[in-house]
Amino acid sequence: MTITPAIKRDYIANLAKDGKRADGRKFEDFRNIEIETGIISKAEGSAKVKIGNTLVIAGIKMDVGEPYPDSPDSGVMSTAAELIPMASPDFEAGPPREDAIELARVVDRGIRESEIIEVDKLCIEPGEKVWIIFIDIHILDYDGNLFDAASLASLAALMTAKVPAKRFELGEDYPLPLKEPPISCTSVKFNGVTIMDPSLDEEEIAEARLTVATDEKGDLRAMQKGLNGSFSVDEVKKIIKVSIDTGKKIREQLYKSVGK
Amino acid sequence: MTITPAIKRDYIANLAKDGKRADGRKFEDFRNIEIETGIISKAEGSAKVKIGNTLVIAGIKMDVGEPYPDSPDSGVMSTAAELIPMASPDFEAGPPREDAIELARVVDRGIRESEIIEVDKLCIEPGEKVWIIFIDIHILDYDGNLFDAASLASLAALMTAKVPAKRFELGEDYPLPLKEPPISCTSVKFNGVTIMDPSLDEEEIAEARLTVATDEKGDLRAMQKGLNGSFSVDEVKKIIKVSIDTGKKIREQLYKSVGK
Amino acid sequence: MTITPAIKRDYIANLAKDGKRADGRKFEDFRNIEIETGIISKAEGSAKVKIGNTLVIAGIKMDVGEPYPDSPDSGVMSTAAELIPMASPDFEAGPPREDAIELARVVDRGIRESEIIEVDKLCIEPGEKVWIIFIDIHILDYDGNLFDAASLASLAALMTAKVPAKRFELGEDYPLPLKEPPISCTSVKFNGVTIMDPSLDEEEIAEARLTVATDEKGDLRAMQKGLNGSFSVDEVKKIIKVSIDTGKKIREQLYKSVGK
Amino acid sequence: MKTDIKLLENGKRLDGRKYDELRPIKIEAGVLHRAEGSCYLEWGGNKVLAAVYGPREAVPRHTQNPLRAIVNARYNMAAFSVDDRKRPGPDRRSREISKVISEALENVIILENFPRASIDVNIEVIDAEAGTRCAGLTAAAVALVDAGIPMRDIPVSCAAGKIDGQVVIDLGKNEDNYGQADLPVAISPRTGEILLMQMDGHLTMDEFNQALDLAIKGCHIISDLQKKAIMEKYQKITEVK
Amino acid sequence: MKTDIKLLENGKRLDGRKYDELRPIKIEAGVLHRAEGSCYLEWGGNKVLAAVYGPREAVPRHTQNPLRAIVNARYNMAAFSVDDRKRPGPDRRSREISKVISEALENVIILENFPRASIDVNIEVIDAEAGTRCAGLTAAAVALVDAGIPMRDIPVSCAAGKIDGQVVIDLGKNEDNYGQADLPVAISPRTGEILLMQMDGHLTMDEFNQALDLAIKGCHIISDLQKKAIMEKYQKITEVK
Amino acid sequence: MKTDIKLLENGKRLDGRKYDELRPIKIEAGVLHRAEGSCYLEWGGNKVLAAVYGPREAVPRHTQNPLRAIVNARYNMAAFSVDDRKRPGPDRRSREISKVISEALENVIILENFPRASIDVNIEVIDAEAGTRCAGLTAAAVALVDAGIPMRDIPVSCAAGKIDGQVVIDLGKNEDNYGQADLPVAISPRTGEILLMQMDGHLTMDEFNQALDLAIKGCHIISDLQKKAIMEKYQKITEVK
Repeated sequence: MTITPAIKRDYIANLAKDGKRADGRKFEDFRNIEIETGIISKAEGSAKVKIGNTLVIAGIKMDVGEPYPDSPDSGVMSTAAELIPMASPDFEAGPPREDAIELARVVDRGIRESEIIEVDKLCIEPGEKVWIIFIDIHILDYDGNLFDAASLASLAALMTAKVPAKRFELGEDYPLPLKEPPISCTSVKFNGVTIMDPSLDEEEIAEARLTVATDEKGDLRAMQKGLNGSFSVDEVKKIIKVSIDTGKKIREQLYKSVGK
Repeated sequence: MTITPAIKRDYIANLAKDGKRADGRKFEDFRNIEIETGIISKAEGSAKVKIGNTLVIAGIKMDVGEPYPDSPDSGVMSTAAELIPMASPDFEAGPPREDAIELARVVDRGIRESEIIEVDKLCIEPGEKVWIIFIDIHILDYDGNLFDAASLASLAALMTAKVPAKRFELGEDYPLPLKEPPISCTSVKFNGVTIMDPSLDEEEIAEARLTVATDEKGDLRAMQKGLNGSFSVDEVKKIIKVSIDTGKKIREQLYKSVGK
Repeated sequence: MTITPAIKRDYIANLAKDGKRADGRKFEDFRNIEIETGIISKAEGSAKVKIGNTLVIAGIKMDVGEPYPDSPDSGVMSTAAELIPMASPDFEAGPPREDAIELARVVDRGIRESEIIEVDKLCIEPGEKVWIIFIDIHILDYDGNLFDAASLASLAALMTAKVPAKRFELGEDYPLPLKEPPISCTSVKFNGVTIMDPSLDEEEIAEARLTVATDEKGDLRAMQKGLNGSFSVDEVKKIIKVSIDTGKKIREQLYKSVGK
Repeated sequence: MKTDIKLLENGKRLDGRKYDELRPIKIEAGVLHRAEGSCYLEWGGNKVLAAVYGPREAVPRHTQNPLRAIVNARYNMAAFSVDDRKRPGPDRRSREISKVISEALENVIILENFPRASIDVNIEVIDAEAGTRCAGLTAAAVALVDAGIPMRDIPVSCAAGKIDGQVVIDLGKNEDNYGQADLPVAISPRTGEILLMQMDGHLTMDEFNQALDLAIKGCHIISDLQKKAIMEKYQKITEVK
Repeated sequence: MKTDIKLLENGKRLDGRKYDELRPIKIEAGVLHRAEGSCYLEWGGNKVLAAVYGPREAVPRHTQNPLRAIVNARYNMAAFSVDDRKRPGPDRRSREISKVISEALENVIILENFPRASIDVNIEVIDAEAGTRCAGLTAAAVALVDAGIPMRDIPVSCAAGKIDGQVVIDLGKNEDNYGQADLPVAISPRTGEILLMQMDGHLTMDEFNQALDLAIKGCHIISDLQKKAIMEKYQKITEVK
Repeated sequence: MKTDIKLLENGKRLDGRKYDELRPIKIEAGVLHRAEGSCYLEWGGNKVLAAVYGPREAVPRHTQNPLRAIVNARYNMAAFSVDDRKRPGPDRRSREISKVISEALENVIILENFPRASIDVNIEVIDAEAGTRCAGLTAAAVALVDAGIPMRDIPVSCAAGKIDGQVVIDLGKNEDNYGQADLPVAISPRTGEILLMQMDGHLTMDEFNQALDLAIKGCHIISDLQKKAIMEKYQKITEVK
């Protein structure tokens, strides 16, 4: 149970009163984002995403396996996230804890429920053989806002992934069939202000968190509120609006970096 | 390691010297028993059993699966018991501990070894497909004598269970084929007296425990001695006799509550 | 984290200065070795090995199972070692710790990589059915040098094991097909001296450990250096030489005890 | 989510409900003997028990917060509560739900009163049919009141969603499986502040606004049922006295 | 239990024993170097080792009892001790057996002498053929004496059962698999008090009385073997001196 | 190890290397923000990150050594770093490698300076292609220097092996799979002392002597690359100032 030093809390809160953030950003600004793909030769797809100092790698592996009985014609996906001790002095080795589970589930639902992967095109033999997609997210350096970094890295890895048909003697490799991806933007609230893309210092004093995934048309595709603070309805709507706008910019950068 | 307050021990022991129990029962009396069946719509069979304030729910789920190689024509059963933290301030979440394991194994053996379930009638395709029966016992409120409550709830759930043949496209649902069930009665010993159906307070000062399951004819079908105290041969025989008599009354109530 | 009493360290180190060991052995001497085979009736092969007071039992069980996809014509082997609390006041029950894992892996590699078991002769039906060999090592009494005791017990158990073809209705039982086994010899270093076959007292003050497995021709078949001390190149070469010589003697005893 | 099934016919839902109609809800406080507070709740086909222990010393000790209490909600589905038997023990889904419910409850409990303590909230789903997290949180809130835990407000939860292009309240089982969006929400009814919010599926901004309105409307209706259940428990106690 | 197999022929059992005849038993005390007390026991086809450590400080600390010692018996079957290899590590069966053996041993050990301590009793079954819990408890008792643990009595265990309608002592493997009842018992031989008792199968009251008599009779025979083994160990030590 | 594949042709290896030629190696120090010291290393097709935290109080407390620090190296392969996805979490192989790397690092770190502390070294293999333990240890050593941990020397690791009857340095992937022997070694370059050594396969004494010479020669070459990487990091810092 870490207790954030009162002095840090006061410093950041005082800055916020004047509309400022410790690293000079405006409330609705993201930090600099870097996206690099194709970095793991063994993976079917991979991406490294930096948001400020936060560094995340996502790797896609594919295998041939059985479909679920209730969807015999669909490929299967599974998402795992590890908060490995490399990334932070506070992360411990061992089975994933609540934070890592929430992270993996939010990224997983963001991909699954928005149906980015066209799982119906990943059937090899109905009821018998389908493609299994493993999305593994490695947090390597933790400086806040893992939700957006992990989501973005997963998307970039998926968008550059090749189905390894050749390795399984199923014809030529081909790009993973994908639809247009929603972009996830996370805001936090403290002392009455809401800011986008929190740094670690800002996360540590955050009272409430809201992650909003929106698509190209500005529609909502997923949301997750976190922490024990609350939001008013107006705050939620304001955050959604900023998330739609920011999502557009990030989508452009994502498309550029994957060569679309 | 809980240490029972000496004052409670003395109070109960002194009462016992005068042939009395804290709740007014005689030594060989059970508390009031309530049996309610068909309480879980998702389960193939279910029952809620109250013995005094002890509350247990048992649910039966069935599935189609493979038989064991050494009994290719028989259905398979498995029993699990969870001492969930809801039931007592002393129960912890996590994998089952020795107490829960002993409880589940005693209930399981009571059903398995007395061959209540006619497993040979649960074969669908010899060596390939048989019915799998899961008995799950949830302890919801713990005020002593879990062995009898869990056993009785399991029996009532089994006796009202339907084989879900329709869901698996194997014809119409039909009642689970059962033989006559043995009834489990538990006694404990402290300060030289033996009492039936211990309350939690009595369990906490108990030195030895004996669970006896008997059938309609008054034959023995299962026994389990527990705790680090001892019984004389005469004490064992006396407990068996009372268990046969009490078992008859409980069997009547059980039959009535399941509509037989 | 056990701290060896300084007095024991000094005593053993002082003896070593004079070229002596606490039990009268020379630096390159093994303790007395006893090998007994066929001790477990339920096992396909078994052996009890004593090195001084260290006592190890190895048992071989075989089953029919699927081969690995990348070697469809080969039997499969797996090695497990348990440092059970029976053997030492310092061993705890529970999942294997680093020491047990290293022990099992070194024994496993010693058998696997030197290809003692002719796995290509253990295929029943290519790609479908092969023999699975389980080597289970039980440490019963721990007085130092588990690596060599475990390795020797495994070899003796393998060399007397029968493939249980009859139990699986696959014809008559026959001896497990084996090649010539390398013999493992372990040395440790402390205060500048290196000694063979350390007792527990010697292990507790050891700075570095080297296990060397050699074959009949005096070739190297496996090595494992352990502990946080270091060896010079010359020390390594000297240990190898002694291990080759000692290995020959142990091999003779092993062959005699398994009736070859 | 697939839409093979027609979920709306003449403006009526499969179970005959209108778009803004809740499933039947029944709440009873103080149903267990050992727990310090408890609640039994039926909501459509859902049956949920909640039990509260604490405040008591948090264990293991490294989880203690020297300035306030922590809330450990533990959401668990009984093995027999679903069509295909669930393996006993926590899975990733239940651990996520436990986390978001714990966070929502922490918002209203006066945590500062109990440094180093834990307040343990056990939620058992014994029969499940869509919306168990809303049911669980709603039951937990009543159990907390029953346990006498000091709170700023009694939180309450309800979901809205989208089926066949229509925004509706409180999805039933088929609506959850074959609908287009689900939006579970929990609020503090006194302030209207949002304590829990998750969303899956696809909603336009307009649809989201409608859905959020509906969910909050549902919360207020259920809030009255919570208070009624608590009153009934107190009345019983008073009568007994 | 199925009875496909004829277990009795002309009053003789499959292995030629009479109804009240034990399988051959061999007991040796003090067989291990590291353990503070140990015992090796063969009983028919069973081979069992028991080793005792303690009294020593109980860990983890929350298991300590400030008024007396606790007994941790750990019954374990080696992977290779049975026909089909057993996965290493404790399963539900071995944990239940560990519990009932611990409880039986606690009855006779003078626990009050060692507050906060644990006495750890490790039982390894290296070859198994029906009746391992009786063999394990009997070996553990000898190991406790060998370790010098103060006890009121040396507990001892034996089973009786029913095969082909006949009550017999000490079931062998086929008798256990295809018989009609099994009744393992442990007693304190000095007082005749029952320390462990379990029963599976089907016995009339008359049969139970016979079976209990037989099992107790067996206990007394084995008790003599235990004492002989302990004497032999002491004699060896005296001779060495 | 099987030799279905021709690994040597006209004295050249599959990837064109000579018998004593290393794969390309690239080392960068100080690549991570949070860690106290870090290193990124590419070695042939291997990509490895190492990060150091500490010295800090060792947890759990029973692992503390009152006289010196302990080193916890944790070698981990990412699920996507190998052809067939690896299940996340430690397996027996990674735990053994973690152990031998921890022991090698303990040799050179001035442990006596930090009683009761742990120095945690996290090694993540994100792309794997034979020789990851050598790559991991070599990267860890640079990360330790970057973290300012006082050391007697900078350890370094390299393997040699045998393919098609020829002793060669630094086995590549096919050479590792189809070769005849592998000998990973780590040394303290200042003294030449051997800190880590493992061997699998088949080597005559002569071949072993050659292989050990080659591996040590490789260590010295890589040691220079380590020092260069550290210098570059310091220069950058100096330039920034």
